[in-house]
Amino acid sequence: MSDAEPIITAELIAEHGLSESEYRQAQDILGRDPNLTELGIFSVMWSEHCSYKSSKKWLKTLPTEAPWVICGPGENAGVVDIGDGQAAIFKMESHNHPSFIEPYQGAATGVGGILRDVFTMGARPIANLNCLRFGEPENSKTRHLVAGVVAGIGGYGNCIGVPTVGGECTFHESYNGNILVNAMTVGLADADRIFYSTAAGAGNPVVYVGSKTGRDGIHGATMASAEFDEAAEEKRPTVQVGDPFTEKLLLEACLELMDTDAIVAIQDMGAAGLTSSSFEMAGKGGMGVELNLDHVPQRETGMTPYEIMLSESQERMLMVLKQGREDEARRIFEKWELDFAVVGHLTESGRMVVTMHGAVAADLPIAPLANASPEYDRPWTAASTPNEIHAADIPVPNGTELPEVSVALEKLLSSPDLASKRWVWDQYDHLVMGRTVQRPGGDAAVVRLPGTDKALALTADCTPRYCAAFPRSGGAQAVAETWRNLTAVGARPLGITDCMNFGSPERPEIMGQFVECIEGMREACLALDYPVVSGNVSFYNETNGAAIQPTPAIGGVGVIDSIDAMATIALKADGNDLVLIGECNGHLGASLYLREIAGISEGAPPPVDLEIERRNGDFVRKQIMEGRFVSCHDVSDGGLLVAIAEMALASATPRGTMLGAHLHLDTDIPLHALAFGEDQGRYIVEIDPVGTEDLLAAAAAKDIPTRRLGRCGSEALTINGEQTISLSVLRRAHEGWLPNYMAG
Amino acid sequence: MKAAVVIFPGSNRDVDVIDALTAVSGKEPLLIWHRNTELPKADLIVLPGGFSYGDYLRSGAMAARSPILKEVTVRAQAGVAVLGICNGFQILTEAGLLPGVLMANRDLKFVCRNIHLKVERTDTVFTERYAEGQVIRVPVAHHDGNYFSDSETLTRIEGEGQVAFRYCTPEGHLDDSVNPNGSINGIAGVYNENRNVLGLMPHPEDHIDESQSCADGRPLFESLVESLA
Amino acid sequence: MKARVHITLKSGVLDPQGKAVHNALTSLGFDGVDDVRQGKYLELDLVESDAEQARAAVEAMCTRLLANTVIEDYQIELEDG
Amino acid sequence: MKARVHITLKSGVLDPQGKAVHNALTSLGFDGVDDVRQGKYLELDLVESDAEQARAAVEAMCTRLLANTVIEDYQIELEDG
Ligand SMILES: Nc1ncnc2c1ncn2[C@@H]1O[C@H](COP(=O)(O)OP(=O)(O)O)[C@@H](O)[C@H]1O
Ligand SMILES: [Mg+2]
Repeated sequence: MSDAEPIITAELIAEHGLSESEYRQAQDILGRDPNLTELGIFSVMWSEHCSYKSSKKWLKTLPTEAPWVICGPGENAGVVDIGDGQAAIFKMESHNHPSFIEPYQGAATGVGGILRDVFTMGARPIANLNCLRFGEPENSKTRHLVAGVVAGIGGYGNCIGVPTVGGECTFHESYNGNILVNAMTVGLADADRIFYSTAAGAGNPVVYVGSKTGRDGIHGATMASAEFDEAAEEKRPTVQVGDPFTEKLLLEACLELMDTDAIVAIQDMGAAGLTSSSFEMAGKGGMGVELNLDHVPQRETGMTPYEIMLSESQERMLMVLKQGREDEARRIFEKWELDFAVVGHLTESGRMVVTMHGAVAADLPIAPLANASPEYDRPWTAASTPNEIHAADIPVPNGTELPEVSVALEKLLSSPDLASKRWVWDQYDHLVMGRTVQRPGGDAAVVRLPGTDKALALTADCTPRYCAAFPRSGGAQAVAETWRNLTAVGARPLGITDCMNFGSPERPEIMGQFVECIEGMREACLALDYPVVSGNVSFYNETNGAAIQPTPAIGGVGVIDSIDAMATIALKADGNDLVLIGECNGHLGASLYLREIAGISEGAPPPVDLEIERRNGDFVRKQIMEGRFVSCHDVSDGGLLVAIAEMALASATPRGTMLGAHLHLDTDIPLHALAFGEDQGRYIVEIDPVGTEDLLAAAAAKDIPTRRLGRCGSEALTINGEQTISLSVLRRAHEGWLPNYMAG
Repeated sequence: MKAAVVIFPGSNRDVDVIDALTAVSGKEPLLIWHRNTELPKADLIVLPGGFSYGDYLRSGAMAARSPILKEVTVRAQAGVAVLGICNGFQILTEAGLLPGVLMANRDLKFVCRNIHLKVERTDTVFTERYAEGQVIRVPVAHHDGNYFSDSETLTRIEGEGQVAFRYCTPEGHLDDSVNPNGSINGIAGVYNENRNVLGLMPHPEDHIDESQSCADGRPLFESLVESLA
Repeated sequence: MKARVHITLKSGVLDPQGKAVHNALTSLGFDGVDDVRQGKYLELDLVESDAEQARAAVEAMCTRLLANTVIEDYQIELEDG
Repeated sequence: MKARVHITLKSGVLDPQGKAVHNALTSLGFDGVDDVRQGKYLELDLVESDAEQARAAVEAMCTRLLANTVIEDYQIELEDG
């Protein structure tokens, strides 16, 4: 030990985020007081971010199995079988706090981290997605944060050459001091060549590859588990700088080594760096490790064991190799100009023994830290049932209904949440690799699988205002919406990854939001045969006691068996029929219409009937696979008329001509509720009129409600023959908001 | 046609151009690692898109000084066809094989979207399958595609017919509003004097078949296959 | 008055650009380089002619926009011009 | 020996970065700025201790790699360190 070894005071313990009882538990495990390095290790291993101590109990309730699931939660990413010997590997992760402090680098390193989670399992990343939440546009920080985050995500993904094909981007005041940056990566691997992180084989070398270790991000993991307050912003802890070029080399080198059989286990060094990667690998295999920190490649001089063990320097990996294969591996990493160092070996001891400069810097049992971290059953309160909003009580502002509908439509399409996010995805290379067959802007992105007619469909969604209004239906809705988006392009949904963004779990009402969102998700996953295969929890998203809206972001992955039978949202041809599949109840509670047009943020969110959801979706998917629809779009945010408008706007040719529709919206529910109600489980399809009767009959045979909406034609939307809404006006409104805002 | 694709650390549209060459010519191209100092015999040398060396310092700068570029230069001077796409174009200008430089886009943002190009001439090995004055639709995906040269050079390349492609409207008009990066005279691609070296920012290799929504990039590769067979 | 502003990464912060330039110099045969750090350089033409006022203004520009002090340091030089 | 290298755009070459910074400063309310030019700044740690030799080496680095002399100028300062 160095002479400067400080005394472990109560203050130091608190600074490390350990509670008194956790510290006592640590003393019990060691049978003595920890030294500083050991305290640091306990602190990061038992941080909320690494240990899931507040969420574990509830995460366990999520369904994680299906015949096609190869690997569920617990590994670096989830793995599903997509047929023909191939597997899709995917995960989503948050990088919220660093992105608020340094938007470009925070977002960039978020992308870097999730990419490593996926290629560490042997997959070549083939697509990225991202879920972004910003504060209200009027907030003085928002513009700068949007610009930095989007540039950072693009900067990393574009450079490494993985297409960023989808995501979401919305705004709400609850994110003013806590933006959300959730990044998702999807990779492709041979189903029988998946790499795991379970260490095995005493004597096998532990190998460090990638970039050198510096003093960056020390305590990143504890930062991600601490609330923000003004002081934290002042303190401005270190964030990491990403190096996508090195990550690209690391990716190629790892995949090259994975073509051999030299690897026993591999794990990226993410949060809590060398500590968590070594503890987790050893813990899973019940092994011990001897680490010699003198061999760790270091970027700076005079680093202490504490710093080396806790550094979160990016672009690094830890592997266990088979004995005798070191030279072969070294040659590959040297070819790619990366550091390669044998830093230790596995033992049978079950202990982590860390040495440096000939002295023992830490000596800890692995299992209690890795597998038996604290687990809390935090008190939680159930959400109160929100009031039902009746369409008739939401007055149409000026009495005369029709003009109001067109005014409202234009306003909705240019509202921050619904406005086109082209300004965002234009900055993402969404085409590199040459296999993007559906670009951003549709229901799900579609990426072809090389050498086949098959494709993966990918989407990411969440509707936080529903989750805030009633967490249980919000959680179910988020899952259902991704399932619906995959279905709408003709894909068979296979599974989800989640990124649970919430406030402080130490507050019962926040814990309640978490518990009930999970419950809704669980029900939806079960009903839709749509398991959770990976995920991430980000708590403490609050500033000065004000929490974000509960935001369980869901990333969904599905497979399309033949891209010839894929559907897109763009209207195709004059004279085709438009048909709604699913039921209209005109539900306006917690809708965008209510918030943006009536200025009311309340009411129960739309009910999610999972049986109906499944029935309608399975029906639509079958029709798409049989080639019956020429276009299809699910109905979500903004309701029916917004969805139709999106289909018309998507039909724009390079020369700017668009195809509209003649709509018949006559009904017993008030027009504004029919047009903008957000009832779930619905799809709009475009069909050649010769098939319409058959379609209606086939739906009726399954008790699926349908409604003829009208016919494609003209360059406008006309409603009930009385009112014409110019598509070019809508387009300007829809496309204009974000670029205008950013230019402001 | 035998093609060779040079791979630099950080190349990332190598896959795209390999797929395109394979699809159009029926033959897989040779892959050449940047450290090689020798190039096998080839009818076409391709420098693919990407971020060679991270594009740190300046895009293409470090790759332009790698050993393999000496060989590429010798071949280019001997008349072998050389195609640089995006980062490849940046490398060719940095290496002095093509005139001008590619600066940061006018609005300093990466831009990925479909654009239209006017094919300036169809009497080259790269473009003979296009029609005179044809407008094609292909994507761009770059941060540094803002073509610039001093006025003397500009006059020369315009006068010598070295401009290969220009950004235009779908109808073929030159217009600043459709120029994605601020390039001078809307220049999207240039030839060397002998027109055996072409550099362009857009990605014809990503529009090869209809599943990619458009196949306007295919004739470029067909031209090469036909004239270099 | 002219202000020259240097924005550099704090020591300890990874500098991928500098690292890459260093490697490139080495492979071009420039051996005698121990380290390279890359930063930004800005020249501002200011209306202000009082040095103290000018420094205060540029200081404010640095903290509010030009540098992110989480990872960057800045240094201001003034020059009559 | 330490070398400080400034790489700036030749006058007459458009500087979108500088312009963007200028606009951003203006929209933050910093009015008294007439012009902004942005360049690169490199710090090299050299083994060489002879100033003349060092300058020649850095000069060569600039022309061969660090600057693109079609659009950029460079300026070298040496400093014992
Ligand atoms: N941050 C983003 N990155 C990439 N694409 C985005 C982003 N935000 C939105 N998009 C794209 O915009 C389209 C509309 O998004 P959204 O309104 O969330 O769709 P939906 O309602 O169908 O879920 C989708 O294709 C989505 O992928
Ligand atoms: Mg959708």
